[in-house]
Amino acid sequence: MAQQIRIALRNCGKLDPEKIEQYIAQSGYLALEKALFDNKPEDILKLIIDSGLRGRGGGGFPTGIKWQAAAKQKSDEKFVICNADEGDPGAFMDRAVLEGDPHSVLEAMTIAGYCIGANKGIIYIRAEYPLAIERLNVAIDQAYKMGFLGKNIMGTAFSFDISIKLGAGAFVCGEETALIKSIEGKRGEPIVKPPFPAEKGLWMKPTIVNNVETYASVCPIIVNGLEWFRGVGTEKSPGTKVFALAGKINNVGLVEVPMGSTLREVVYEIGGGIKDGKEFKAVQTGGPSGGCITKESLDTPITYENLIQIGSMMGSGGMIVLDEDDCMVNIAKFYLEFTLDESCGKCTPCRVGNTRMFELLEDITEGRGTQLTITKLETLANTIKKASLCGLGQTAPNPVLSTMKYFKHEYEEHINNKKCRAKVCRELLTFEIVADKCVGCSLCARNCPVFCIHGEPKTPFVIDQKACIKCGSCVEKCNFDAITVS
Amino acid sequence: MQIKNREDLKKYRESAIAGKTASDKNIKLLVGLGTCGTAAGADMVWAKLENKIKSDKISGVELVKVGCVGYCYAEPTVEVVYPDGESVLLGNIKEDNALDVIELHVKKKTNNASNIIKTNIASNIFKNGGKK
Amino acid sequence: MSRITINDIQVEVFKDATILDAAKEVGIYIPTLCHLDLEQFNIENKAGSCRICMVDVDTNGRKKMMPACCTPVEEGMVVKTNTPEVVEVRRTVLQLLLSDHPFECLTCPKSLDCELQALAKKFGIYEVTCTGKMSTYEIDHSSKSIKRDLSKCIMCRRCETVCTTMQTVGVLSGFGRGFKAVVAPPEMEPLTESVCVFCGQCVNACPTAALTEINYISDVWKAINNPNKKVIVQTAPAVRVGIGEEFGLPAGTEATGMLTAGLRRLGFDAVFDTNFSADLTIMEEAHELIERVKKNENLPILTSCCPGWINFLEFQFPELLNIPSTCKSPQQMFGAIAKSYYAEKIGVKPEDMVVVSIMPCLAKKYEASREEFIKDGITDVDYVLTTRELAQMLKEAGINLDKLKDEEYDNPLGESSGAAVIFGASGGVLEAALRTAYEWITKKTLGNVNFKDVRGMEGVKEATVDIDGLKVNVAVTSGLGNARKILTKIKKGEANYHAIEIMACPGGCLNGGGQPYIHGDTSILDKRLKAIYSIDESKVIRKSHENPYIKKLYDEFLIEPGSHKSHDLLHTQYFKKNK
Amino acid sequence: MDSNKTLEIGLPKEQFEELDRYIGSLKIDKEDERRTGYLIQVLHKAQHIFGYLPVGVQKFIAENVGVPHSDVSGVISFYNYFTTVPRGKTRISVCMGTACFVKGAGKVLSEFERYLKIKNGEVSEDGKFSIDILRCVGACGLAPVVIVNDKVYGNVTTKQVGDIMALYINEEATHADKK
Repeated sequence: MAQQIRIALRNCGKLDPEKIEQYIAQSGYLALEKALFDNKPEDILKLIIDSGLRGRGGGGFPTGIKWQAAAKQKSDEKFVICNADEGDPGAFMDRAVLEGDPHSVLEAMTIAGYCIGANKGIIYIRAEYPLAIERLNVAIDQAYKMGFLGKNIMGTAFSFDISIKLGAGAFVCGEETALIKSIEGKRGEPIVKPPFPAEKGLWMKPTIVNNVETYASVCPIIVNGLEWFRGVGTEKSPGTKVFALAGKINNVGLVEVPMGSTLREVVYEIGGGIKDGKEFKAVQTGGPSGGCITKESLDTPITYENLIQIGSMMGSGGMIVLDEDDCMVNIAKFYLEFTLDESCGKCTPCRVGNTRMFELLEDITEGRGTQLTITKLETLANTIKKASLCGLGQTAPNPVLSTMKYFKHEYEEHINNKKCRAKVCRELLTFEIVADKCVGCSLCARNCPVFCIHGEPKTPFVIDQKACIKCGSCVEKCNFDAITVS
Repeated sequence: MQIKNREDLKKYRESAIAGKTASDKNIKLLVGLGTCGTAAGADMVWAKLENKIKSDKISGVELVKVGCVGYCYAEPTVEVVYPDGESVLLGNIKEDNALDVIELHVKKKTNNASNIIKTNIASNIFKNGGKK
Repeated sequence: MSRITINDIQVEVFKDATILDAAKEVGIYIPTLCHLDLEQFNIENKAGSCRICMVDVDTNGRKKMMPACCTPVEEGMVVKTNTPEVVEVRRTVLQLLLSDHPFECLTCPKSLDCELQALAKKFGIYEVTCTGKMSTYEIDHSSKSIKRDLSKCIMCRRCETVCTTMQTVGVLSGFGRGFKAVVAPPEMEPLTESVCVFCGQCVNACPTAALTEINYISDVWKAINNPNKKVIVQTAPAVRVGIGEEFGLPAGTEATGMLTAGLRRLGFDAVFDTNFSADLTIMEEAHELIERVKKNENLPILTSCCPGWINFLEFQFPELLNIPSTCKSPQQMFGAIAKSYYAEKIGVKPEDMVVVSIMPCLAKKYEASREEFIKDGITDVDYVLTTRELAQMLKEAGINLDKLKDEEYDNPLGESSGAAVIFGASGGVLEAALRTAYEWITKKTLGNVNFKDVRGMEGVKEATVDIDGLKVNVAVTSGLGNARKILTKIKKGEANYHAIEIMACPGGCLNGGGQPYIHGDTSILDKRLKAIYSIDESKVIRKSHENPYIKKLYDEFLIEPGSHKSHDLLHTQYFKKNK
Repeated sequence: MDSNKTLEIGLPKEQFEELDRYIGSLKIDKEDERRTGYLIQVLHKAQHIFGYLPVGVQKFIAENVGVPHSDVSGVISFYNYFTTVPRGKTRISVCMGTACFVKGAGKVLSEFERYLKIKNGEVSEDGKFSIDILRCVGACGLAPVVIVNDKVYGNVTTKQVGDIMALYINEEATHADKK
């Protein structure tokens, strides 16, 4: 039976997040102690590089390398930013860490500051997370009072401050350059890299941006050593990853498993399988930037590289489990609509290209699709991936490409047969009354908003297909299961 | 207290661990009071447990507010940790069955109650339990 | 220096150069659209947002498509600008832009001057394969100066950069997001509700017709063809060095004579020169300067010829309203004199006279409509056309400006000195004022009339002029961003100047919002600048107070600078405008 | 403080004073290029005080933080959290995160829309109710999730929409009675 190993979530649900003494009793601030008293910044930096810790927020960039780039810069001021703008719909691991173990993030940020020579830390957090903000504030207060933050931390020469900045509802601010713009009080529009934030970041000063889960994984590495950390996970993706299991799965929730676990272990052994005995269809990972993983890939070990190879990505770790009732074209459309809503509108491919792609998907789900629609989708997707300015745009076509790759037959059914097998795409459905089952109660007719159901009482009713707007009210109202949808 | 040097930290840590050891002698009820838990009614559960412990003057029991444990489907959750280190995680504890926690898991140590969640978390992160 | 390879050609460029710079170095064309480099003014819009300049880049084995306009070179970089992949991406990007752009080329004011249209032509796009919903917005023609048609906006953000970074006016900003994102004044309100000063630099920067001037051509045609009206025209100094470009003449062609001839062909009853009233302005302003310096009060005196800058002052620095010269601008002085002195002379009622201005400027359109310049229902100036609109009119009338023989301005409002023509360049007004002030104060003839320290394109120029032992500190600034810096200094009492010339447009009127489009090629401005100073050099009379018709005007009508009548006709006041 | 401005837009003076005090407490140096860093938190505060961010409030903020009005307006229009029109007294927010979406949040939204006869993003004519959508509140275990004011409702079905609404309609009615 697969087991969870909890590194980032090690204290979540185990201690009172508002009591610093409980954190300290559980090896809290031991890593900071070790760093400040026993190590030079470069030692810690080397340890983080050698540990192979990679960014848990999406791309999987090696954390130590990022820190090193900032450490190398000569500057009177540097910044350590924690990205807590968990915008990926269906992911909530960062919230769990901040609500359950805020000190682990503060401690790691302070260590990061020590490593790169920064004295200022900023946590950029979604305004939608009031409880996390409250607990962070409590934790920051405690850390200042006890001397884990502020001037001359624990009597050493190192000083570090942390403050909180609230986001205001923009998914694109998860992109580091957009996040920096947002902290600067501007519109969160990404800027072209290079220069990278490690050279010119917040207020044009060297800056590192890591997400909550990454920071939450730092202290155990320092306490337990890199051998221990590398003992978990795979060679190229050491450690664990937290996944947020959601959708049509029995045990919805957060799980933290070693990298390299298979999807099957996560979904079936830990997640308890599909809800209501339905058939597994796919898992969507990486949110609007990712793609779907099918039955065939259930035994692929989950690593950054493997997921990219099968057309998805790790992302922040949202895993949405889909079953036979989900239409993959519709899912692709859902994600693209999300991207449309959240696109900053700065660059052409994302602003206009995604709109056009969405319209093409609408054509398919509403019965206007042709083979040309598919060709156009492919051309657009290609350009958007290559030419968009930031990660949001570059990955926006992924849900479409990935579903087109693995569920081509569903697209073709929509286009050629004008059918949606999951019965989701309304315009493609036909509502019919089964004469044998209909008792002629007229309830459906009375509830039909367009009055397209006709019949004599106590005889079977009939739906006028031409007038039907496929709203489904009749199905919901019928007490005799007499209306079929196909 | 303000920690001014390593010695201070050492002392503080020792006292924190001592405090923990002392409280570990109690039966601890860890109530998941994250956003999900609260939305599912964990605050009511907390209140109910607190009242019961007070009114019945149950000693050796300690309520602890914790963050999200991750078993969202079974929110609200209460984890019962016994002095011997053993624990059970209880799911779907609502206002109406909150007192079962006291009856079935504090006063007694029932291992087959319907709301026990089978957890699968390796107990100690310091062990090498990972895959290669 | 970094060495890189572009399309197999080795090139060595400075470390901070972009791929685009490097490509230019070796004559490789990479299309751009959002990129705008106003090198002279240190302003660059390199948002990298349009994605038309994408190129294949291989940096030590890492391959990626990058925008050439804003990707710095890196040693050993291998760049390909024309692979089938690159071309495909660019074509698709262009298709996408076109799919959200109205197909009005035939009737669009920017037709043949539109950078998007030019690219479509260059890429041979004869069919839009990509279609879908389009952005439609109400056209904002609330102001007298600038028309905003957001359905033609391609989100290059050039206007935002010039408005916010260069001019620090801060009217235009990104608004909304995603497909609905636009560049607009706060809350998408009309320009007249904003702090827009109508400098028109945004119009110059716009690659399409999202920002254009409010066009008065048909009104002017109507006036010219009205037999009951005496229609006269004045031409601003900078127009004569710009208009030739519209007719294929090389930049920097001095076209005064052709311009005069062309205007006469259009049917104006008299063709006059704003340079005349520029000389008049100097008479009044030099007088004011001397008065203030003598009394040592209300200093520094600020020039007031530029309505864009005056608007800026009224919005942004209301506490400094008392220091600009009270002189009306040459345009308004011209109108005031034309409808009094001249009208009287030729026996036409002011209400039967129509004054048309040809200006390099959009703020002039607004200025002409200011309440202070309307007395008893009579406006100093009735219609203001830009250099571009005039070119349009001439073309419409089939007049090939470049083929016309030079003609002279009419009198009495057509004669001018060299001091007047330099009003068209940043520093000119101050230089002209100094020429006159010097002689008035010292009662001596100025030997060298050239004050070269105040010439040129730099944003802030300073000089100290010794006028018979009186050390006069002057400064010249152009571009409102630079003006803001100087004004802030004045506000804080940190400035020690006697006189400052301020022009809203960087470089002065020759780069005005109504001049022919330069599409980012600032070398054109240098050529216009050269032409202006060469006109000055070629003039026999180079000081305003030596203009015989000006002398006559004072003798016959105004009496003397600063007289009661002067004040009545030639001076004005300023008002605080609410932000 | 410019009291004309408050009168002009008909918002309570006390609210402006509160905002003024808050901005004052930040000790913003208007010549510091980093002053913009305060903008978003000031907007959060202002929206908390006024409930929305009308032009008068925007201009007040622009003046007091020392940034152009266009920046304030541009920022507000960029972030979903900010609104320039008043929302309903009772705000119904339907989570449209993926987990909620696949569990039928769309249908729940339609039901609210049908029930209140307003669309997503709109406010009812009497100003009492408004509907909007949220992108994941991180309570995916309870999907689909609906938040009414600050109360979170989990596992909401279309059938429960009426029940939830009844709670608030009654509440509105009792409030009205008391007045």
